Amino acid sequence: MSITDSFVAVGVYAVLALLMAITPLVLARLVAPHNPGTEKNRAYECGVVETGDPWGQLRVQFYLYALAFLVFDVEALFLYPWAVVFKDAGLAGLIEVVVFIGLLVLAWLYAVRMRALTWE
Amino acid sequence: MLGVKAYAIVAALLFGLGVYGALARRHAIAVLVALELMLNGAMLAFASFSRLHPLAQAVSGQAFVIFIIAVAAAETIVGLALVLALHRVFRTARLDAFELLKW
Amino acid sequence: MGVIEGLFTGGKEFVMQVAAAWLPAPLLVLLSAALSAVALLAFAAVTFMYLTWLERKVAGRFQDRYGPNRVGPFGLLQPIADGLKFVMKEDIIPVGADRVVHELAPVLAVTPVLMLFLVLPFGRGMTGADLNVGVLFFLGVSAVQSPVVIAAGMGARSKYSVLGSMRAAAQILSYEIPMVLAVLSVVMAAGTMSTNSIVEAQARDGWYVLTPWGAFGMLVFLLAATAESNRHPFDMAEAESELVAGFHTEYSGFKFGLFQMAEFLGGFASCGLAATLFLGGWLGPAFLPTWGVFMIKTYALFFVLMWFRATLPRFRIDQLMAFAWLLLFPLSLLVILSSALWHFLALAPALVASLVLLGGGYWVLSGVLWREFERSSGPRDVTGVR
Amino acid sequence: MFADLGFVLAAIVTLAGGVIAVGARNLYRSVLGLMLSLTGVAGLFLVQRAEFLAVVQVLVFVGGVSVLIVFALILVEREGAAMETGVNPGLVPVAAIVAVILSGSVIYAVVRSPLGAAPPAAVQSRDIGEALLNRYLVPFEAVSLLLLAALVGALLIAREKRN
Repeated sequence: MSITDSFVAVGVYAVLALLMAITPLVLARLVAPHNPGTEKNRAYECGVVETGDPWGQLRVQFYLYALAFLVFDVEALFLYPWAVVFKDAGLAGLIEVVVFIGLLVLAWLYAVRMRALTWE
Repeated sequence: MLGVKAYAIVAALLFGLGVYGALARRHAIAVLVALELMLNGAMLAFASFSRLHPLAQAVSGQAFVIFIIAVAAAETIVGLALVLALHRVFRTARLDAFELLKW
Repeated sequence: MGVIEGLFTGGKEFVMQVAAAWLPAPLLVLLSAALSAVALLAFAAVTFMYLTWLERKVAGRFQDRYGPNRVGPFGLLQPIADGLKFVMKEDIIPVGADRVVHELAPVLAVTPVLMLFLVLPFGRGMTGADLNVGVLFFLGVSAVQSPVVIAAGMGARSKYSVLGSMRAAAQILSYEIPMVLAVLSVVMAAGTMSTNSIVEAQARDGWYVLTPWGAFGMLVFLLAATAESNRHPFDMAEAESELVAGFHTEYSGFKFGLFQMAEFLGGFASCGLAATLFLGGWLGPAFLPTWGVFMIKTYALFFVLMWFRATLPRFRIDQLMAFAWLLLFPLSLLVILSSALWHFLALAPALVASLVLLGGGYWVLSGVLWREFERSSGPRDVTGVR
Repeated sequence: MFADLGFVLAAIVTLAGGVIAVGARNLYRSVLGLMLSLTGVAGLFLVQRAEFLAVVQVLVFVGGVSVLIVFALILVEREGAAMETGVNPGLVPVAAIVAVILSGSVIYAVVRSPLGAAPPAAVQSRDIGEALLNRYLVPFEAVSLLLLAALVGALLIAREKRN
């Protein structure tokens, strides 16, 4: 398989994988019994009648993790092209990247000091 | 292979959808969603037009897309943090509720 | 030897040659892609069925019991019975749930995991699509898990689901970073992102796990991959004692089956990538077919994951997050640095430098992590609800 | 031929996702539409053989940005019913006119322009790496600074003050 048709391979595979995921659900729809009832269809809450809105009263902690993820994910995406040319770029390239990473290590240290990355 | 024109048209349509959403939506987060659409329209345009460069290896278009991604990430992070801060003060994130400056 | 080695590649070639007489050229491209895809998907389905069986058998052995042994010899038909049961079970959508999202979430959970198999090099010339961004494709597709998990929680509208999905998503995000950075160290050494070329680079450099940075990198990668696929001891998402079943509490029948499939195959694919990146992929003794070598390595790694599950207690959510951000993340940065030094220094100083860097780093960081654990020890409210 | 087919499919996904993102009343559905649209854009990158961009698009936008938005959404709207929010009716005509003018003028310019067919991108991640280390060195380091600033700023703004 030549490199030029890689997207064909990815596309065909994605469509077939989607089909494979949908098929058993369709099959189940045809075979499985279906008799809903008000009690049966309640959201599960250990047997008692559910109270309140399940929509989260969540803490800001989750947002902080996602935030840190995004920052370091973008960092990683900038490092990958460098990693491919790492051996040709030599020591100069390494120093440039160490500066890049160093600034983000500062960001990490700040986040740790602020206790943003540990559960409070 | 379809020319760059087709891709540019899709990029423009995506950008237009984003402009509409950013102006018309009522909720701050919906506006941010629309902003992401606009940025993606711009990214798509950069990537497509870079194919027109006479040098096949010309990298500027794709490098710009990567920088846009970084800026978009920073924009989302700070934008959403601002929404959270506003929510803490006004107890809502609906834009028509922020009318302190209307005096 | 040649016949067994070429069982799959030769088989595909044969079909293609037969088809070449019948079909126009553009359709041949499609046929080639479809053949690989069908083979990989069939492999994934069978793997899933027998991984569930194997997991239960192995866990049974660890806990001094038999595991499934009723359906067929050694319980070998158990997965088929399970599959039938999944299909026959009533599909319940709780009241007030977003029906569209509820139907969509299981499909979205399993499709990206199946996509992971596309870039694994199963043997010489047996990569589904040898993309030149192969490993990054793997990481990108596996990052899709976190929004999907959230969709599963949002589509169920139950407190356990929502809470479990938030936790799972935060956990997957946190462990994604060390995983991406650990893979980066291999990309630096191999100078390529194509999975197949990484294996070939190890034919030149030797297995990467034999270098200090490779050993630490593999450790970081495996731990992160375990957490990423929500497996024990990181299965906070479905800590049965507190969250019932996490984000898939409200999914019955084959929808639950699909989530299960995503979990097992995600772990398996990560083991496959670990074998590719650090254990030399399909490189092995000549008397074994290359795909056999790859399978042995992958199953050996998956056995380690089952071992974890059978022996280790579960983390608490705050410890879990501290583990990712205070230990694994900085350690993965040190792995990158050490991989760079490995290239620039001669063998002896490089060895000393990496051991000092990695060993010292591990010592300091685990001290920091331990202090955090001590600080937060004792009962505390970690539900994440205010 | 396959490129055209792939383009059409990916373009449909992109635009359909965009319409859902802008039009859905339920905010979570709107984010799901955004994810669909972003995946479609990744497909459009892939069809043009900008593989690195496609993968990065999925990794950062689908895997990161959309999750961030959902987390913020759940923090802001604490009741499921409150997720329903529409457009500001007073602004709809203005928004529509501005959007049509902006994207219409771009489309007009593109259609009238003499842009011809172009070969697919031949840029490898290797080329991008070299460009980042030489020609784009300053922006490259600036990105690091930008991310540092964004993280510090967002933490300061978003963190709840103790008691």
